[in-house]
Amino acid sequence: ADKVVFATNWKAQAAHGGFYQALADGTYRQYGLEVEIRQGGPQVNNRPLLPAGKIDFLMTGNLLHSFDNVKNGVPVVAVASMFQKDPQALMAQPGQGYLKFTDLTRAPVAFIAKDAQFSWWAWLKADYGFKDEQLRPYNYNLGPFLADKRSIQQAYAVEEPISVQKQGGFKPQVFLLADHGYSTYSTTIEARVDTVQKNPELVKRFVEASIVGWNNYLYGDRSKADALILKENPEMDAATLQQSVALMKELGVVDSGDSLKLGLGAMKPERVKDFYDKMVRAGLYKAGDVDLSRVATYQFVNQGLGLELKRKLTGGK
Amino acid sequence: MKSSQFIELKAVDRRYETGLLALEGVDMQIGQGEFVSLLGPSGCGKSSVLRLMAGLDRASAGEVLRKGEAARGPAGDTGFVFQEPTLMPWANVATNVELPLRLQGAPADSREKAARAALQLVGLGDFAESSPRELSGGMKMRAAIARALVTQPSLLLLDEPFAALDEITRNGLNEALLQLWKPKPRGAAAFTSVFVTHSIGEAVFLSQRVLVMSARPGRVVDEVEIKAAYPRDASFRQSKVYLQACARLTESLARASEETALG
Amino acid sequence: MKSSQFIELKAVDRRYETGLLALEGVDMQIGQGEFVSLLGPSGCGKSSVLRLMAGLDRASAGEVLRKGEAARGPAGDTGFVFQEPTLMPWANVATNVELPLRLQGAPADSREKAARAALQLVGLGDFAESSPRELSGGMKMRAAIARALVTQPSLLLLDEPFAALDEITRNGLNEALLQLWKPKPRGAAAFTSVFVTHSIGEAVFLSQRVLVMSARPGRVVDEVEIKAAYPRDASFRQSKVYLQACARLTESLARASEETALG
Amino acid sequence: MAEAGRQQRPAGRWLAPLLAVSVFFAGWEAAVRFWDIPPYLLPGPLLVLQTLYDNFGSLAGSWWVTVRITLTALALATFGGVALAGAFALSRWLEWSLTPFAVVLQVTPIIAVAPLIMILTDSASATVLICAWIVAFFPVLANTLAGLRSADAGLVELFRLYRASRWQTLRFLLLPTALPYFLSGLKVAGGLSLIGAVVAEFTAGAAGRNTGLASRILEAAFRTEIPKMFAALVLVSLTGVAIHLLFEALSRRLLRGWHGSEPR
Amino acid sequence: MAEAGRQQRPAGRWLAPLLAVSVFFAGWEAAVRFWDIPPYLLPGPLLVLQTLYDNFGSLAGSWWVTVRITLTALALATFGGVALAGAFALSRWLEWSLTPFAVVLQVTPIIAVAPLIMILTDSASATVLICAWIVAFFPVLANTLAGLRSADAGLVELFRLYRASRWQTLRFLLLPTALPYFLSGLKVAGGLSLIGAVVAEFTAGAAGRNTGLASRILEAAFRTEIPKMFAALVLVSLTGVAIHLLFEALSRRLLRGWHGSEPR
Ligand SMILES: Nc1ncnc2c1ncn2[C@@H]1O[C@H](COP(=O)(O)OP(=O)(O)OP(=O)(O)O)[C@@H](O)[C@H]1O
Ligand SMILES: Nc1ncnc2c1ncn2[C@@H]1O[C@H](COP(=O)(O)OP(=O)(O)OP(=O)(O)O)[C@@H](O)[C@H]1O
Ligand SMILES: [Mg+2]
Ligand SMILES: [Mg+2]
Repeated sequence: ADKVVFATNWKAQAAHGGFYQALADGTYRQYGLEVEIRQGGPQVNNRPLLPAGKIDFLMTGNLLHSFDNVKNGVPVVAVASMFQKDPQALMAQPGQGYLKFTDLTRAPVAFIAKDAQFSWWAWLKADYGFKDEQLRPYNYNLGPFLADKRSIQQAYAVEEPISVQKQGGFKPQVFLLADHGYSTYSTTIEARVDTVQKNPELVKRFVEASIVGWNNYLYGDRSKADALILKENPEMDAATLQQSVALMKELGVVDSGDSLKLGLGAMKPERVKDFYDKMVRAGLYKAGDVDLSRVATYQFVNQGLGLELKRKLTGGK
Repeated sequence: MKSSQFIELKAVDRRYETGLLALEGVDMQIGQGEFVSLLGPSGCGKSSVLRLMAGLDRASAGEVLRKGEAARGPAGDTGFVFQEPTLMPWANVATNVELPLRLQGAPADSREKAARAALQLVGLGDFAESSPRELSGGMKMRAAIARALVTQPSLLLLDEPFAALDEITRNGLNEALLQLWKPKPRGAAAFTSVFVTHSIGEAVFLSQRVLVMSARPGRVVDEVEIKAAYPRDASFRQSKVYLQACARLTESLARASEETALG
Repeated sequence: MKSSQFIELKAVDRRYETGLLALEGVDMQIGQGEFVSLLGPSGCGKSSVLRLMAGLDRASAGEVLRKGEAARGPAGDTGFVFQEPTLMPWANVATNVELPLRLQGAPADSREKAARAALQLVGLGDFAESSPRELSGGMKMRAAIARALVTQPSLLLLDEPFAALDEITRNGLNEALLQLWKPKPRGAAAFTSVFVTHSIGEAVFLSQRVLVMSARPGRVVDEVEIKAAYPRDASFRQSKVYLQACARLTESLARASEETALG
Repeated sequence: MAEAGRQQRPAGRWLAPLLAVSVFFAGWEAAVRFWDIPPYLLPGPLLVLQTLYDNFGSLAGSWWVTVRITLTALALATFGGVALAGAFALSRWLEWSLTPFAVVLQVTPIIAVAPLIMILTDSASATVLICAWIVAFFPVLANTLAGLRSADAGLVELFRLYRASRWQTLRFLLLPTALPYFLSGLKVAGGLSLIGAVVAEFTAGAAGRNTGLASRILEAAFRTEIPKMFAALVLVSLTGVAIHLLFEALSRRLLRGWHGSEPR
Repeated sequence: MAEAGRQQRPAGRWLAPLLAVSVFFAGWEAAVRFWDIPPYLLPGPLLVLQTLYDNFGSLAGSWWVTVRITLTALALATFGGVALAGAFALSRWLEWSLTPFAVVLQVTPIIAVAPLIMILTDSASATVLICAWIVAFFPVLANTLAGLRSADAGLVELFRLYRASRWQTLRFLLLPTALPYFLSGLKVAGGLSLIGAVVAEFTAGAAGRNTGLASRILEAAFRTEIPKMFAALVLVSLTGVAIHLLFEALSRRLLRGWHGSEPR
């Protein structure tokens, strides 16, 4: 079996479920891969490890990183997108008069993490009129948000709202950025260009096994994957995993739009271009900064893989 | 009677934390205005006695009385020339000498004047601005003497102040010290003085009374009164009183030293 | 002729960084095995001379020769009793005394034996395990003397080693020192010795030659040869040679001191 | 002060901090109850202790990981700092040449260089250790160096007189002289290596099983289990206090009897 | 060592570090070229300098923000550390009571307490400042305290003899004694307050206009503009070296002539 190291961008959680599924139920092994999953974390930066050759595949939050890679000549390319919608969201406490997404621009305080300040916050400012004055740093601690009823906060739609409900005892309003034009792909798999060119068959096996894993995780028996996640991340608990998966399904994070026809992992160049244009408008890039043809390769996805399996698991629904 | 004694040690023991018994049953009485010298072999406890008198140390047994009352810590009007110069290395000589006045809250100009006078007295007038490390051994000691004199204390404790000085300087300072102690030949003494020295001649020349201490543990083993009027000058060193006292002290010191055998 | 001189100072000046001229045109010749004493007023540059001889300091002008060759740093076989005891506070007395042997790489047991003997000699046999801060002033100085003797150096520089000691102890150590210097009455000297002291009597009792230095800037202003055989004992202090030398030295010291006026 | 130190007051030595800490905790608990502060903002000390007790099993494992990194980093920092200071004391040229690098190491934000170290060492635990070491070693170096330079001028002359080799001078004179400085640097480094171990784990986080307290703090914070976060913080604090007490005791033992700072 | 220090060698004092740093940079550049290391992994120093030059305008603004926080935090840490050490020296009870809190402050990961401070102060810049202060103050405290306790026993007796008040003893005896210790602590604190300013901005700094170097480093790292990240790091390092040189000079000036560590 080929030894492969795959790094995520966060501690093990339901949003990585498909990968752990493929590891736990032996799918990767069936594809001749011996996979090690390396967790990330709030201050852990696994990104340089990919071009350095220390890892083979990297899970990436959104396309901005891929744009930056191309812009800075880092020979890395996106090969699949496991999420059709980025779960990035803003959340607010209920009953504060935030009815529409645009109402959030009136919030006095917005808790936003550093990386977001460098990325989609600029887009929110450009397209919706949010202001820097609202900014407060978010260090993945909900206390300040819970303490300030009028504040809003960034949220990973399948994580923080669950915690808020547990801690604050209320269900927060969640506004998914993807529903308001933030059209990036998410939870993409990146590989080195070099690997794609010299060993496309390895990439193909990893992508396909991951797609199988995600189908099984969403629609099949998750128990082994959940057990592995709980083991890797002792702070996680079964109830949260349960709720996260429900949210992923409800919001269509993984499986919606293109993936319904093309299978999980689907990516379309048009959507990549659309997102890039928005980011240019937000001032993050200049037109022509990035050669979009090198951002992603579509050869490993969009082939309907996994649709059959999904049908089998869901009983043809 | 009681009140005429300035300092009294009554059956004083001093046992150090190491277990060493430095003083055992020491009795001493120093009258107001008296000039008393202490002689004794090296390590017999002379410095220990001075520290008790200054209130810097406590007796393990017995009593130390100052003006009839139990001494509890330093009294504040004591000048003390320690056996080592003990100067502040970061300050120049003048600042070092001024220190006691500064601690007593004296204004800057009077401090300065007093310090200059004291330095002049010990022959360091030109070195007021020098740092202590630029002084020779004897000059450091003289700076310490100037510091002890600068406050015009009512009790002056001197622990071998002149040991590092040549005989000429030493004699000069002896006379200067007596001059300060008894400015007018028949007048009252300006302060009480307890003087530790290793020079028998110096002890006799300066004091009204000389006490001899025995080797460890220290006890007072002899007491010689020097019956001669002040001012005493160089000719006193030829007098019979002087020579007799010296002879007697040499002898009792020899007896007191017997225990400290030398290889 | 040249080779018979152990140490020579030729027209040596020493000007300190402060601009003070401590020594000016000093000429000295110390023969192999000689015992020479240095007298002079406080601050005249005696310690400075010893430091030059030890190779610890450099002349600003003139030459310092050791065995006919220009001295470049310490020679390694010199014992030096500094004016201050200079003991390592973190080590006990025995370790302090052993230090020179340790630095010369002597094995532990011979170090220990030599240190014990040296401590016995200065009367500190019982204090080998004590920490320096538990010693009296005189005892510290004696520990420093033991340390200087422990290597059996070929040159011994002594900067007022006995100033802090009572006369009995001092006389005892004087005799012990002479005994070490000339073990056999008619034999060769075991080492060359330069001795700084403020006691004229001590200088005369110990030395073959006494040099007198003038006040700042230091120069050699008198030289007295003491023509008396060794061993000298207490009776020598009554001899005519002794008394005459003392008288002459007292006089030249007084002249040398004139410049250091005392208030 | 020496005056106060002349008599030992072991009662106050323990009573005072206990009292102060008790008062602090009581005030904290009272404040939490009085203003009804929700536990996700600031849990009361009782709740924190309860949480600590409940989670002790899982926290103890992480604690041990952090302690191991801390002690290893501290040992390396101590050794490296002293060795470098010694080398500097032996050769001024070496000191002049290497000081800039030492300073740069001290002021480099490890969050920025952690990935680089990661790439070079290829091991998360080595990265954490190196990061913690970087944080802790400078105080030892700076203090030991200052101490090595404080030797008594008279003793330096004594060593020169006997032509002590540089090594002997270092061994028998400079190092004992530097001891009080070194010990003070050690107290600083003790705390820093702990904080270094925590911060390094934040940034270079050894994933998976061997997670230290840093991961627990982050996780708890992330999941807004603030009492648990405080429980982990309490463990970190207690560890820091323990290290400090250890070095206080060491300092008292080593300096007693000869250095002004520790009267017998 | 005093021996080496007797003659000033100002040439070597500057030549040695320049040479060492040049050799280091040359080696770095050579390595980058020889192994053909891509700039997104490790840019060569020439590229970093070029980037620094190209972005100087924007980086200089951030640099100034960081420097301001650093200097303010350092001033507060110095003042706080010395004041607390002085208070401890005046009262052993105070020392015993408050030491645990000082230690806890030192070992508390600021990432964990930043949100709490944020809530209490309600101001990002105040939070950053407090965090940087927390990081920097302990070395000043620990070192000054060790220094205050090092007074010469003879001088302590002298002050007792004249019944100096505690305040006088502190002012005229203990503080001068502590100076060399304090200065060594200052060197450590100088670096730490810089790193504290950076780390505090990482965790507590808001983006927007007034961002310091930390944000630039993070942003560059996030956007894989590694040469720019290194350019910002170089600025941090240079600042650290400048602070260190400043304190070296201060130390030389204040101690020259009386303390063993700085021969005249
Ligand atoms: N702090 C101390 N701890 C333990 N023992 C001490 C201490 N100070 C002095 N001693 C011991 O007490 C004895 C008397 O010491 P002291 O200094 O009083 O002698 P001294 O008469 O002044 O001697 P010297 O003439 O040599 O100065 C000595 O044996 C000394 O070792
Ligand atoms: N390091 C120094 N820097 C500046 N001046 C110094 C230094 N050392 C000594 N001096 C000066 O040089 C002169 C001679 O000093 P030295 O110590 O040689 O005198 P000394 O003859 O030994 O005196 P004493 O008998 O008092 O010990 C003095 O005036 C002293 O102030
Ligand atoms: Mg004494
Ligand atoms: Mg001298």
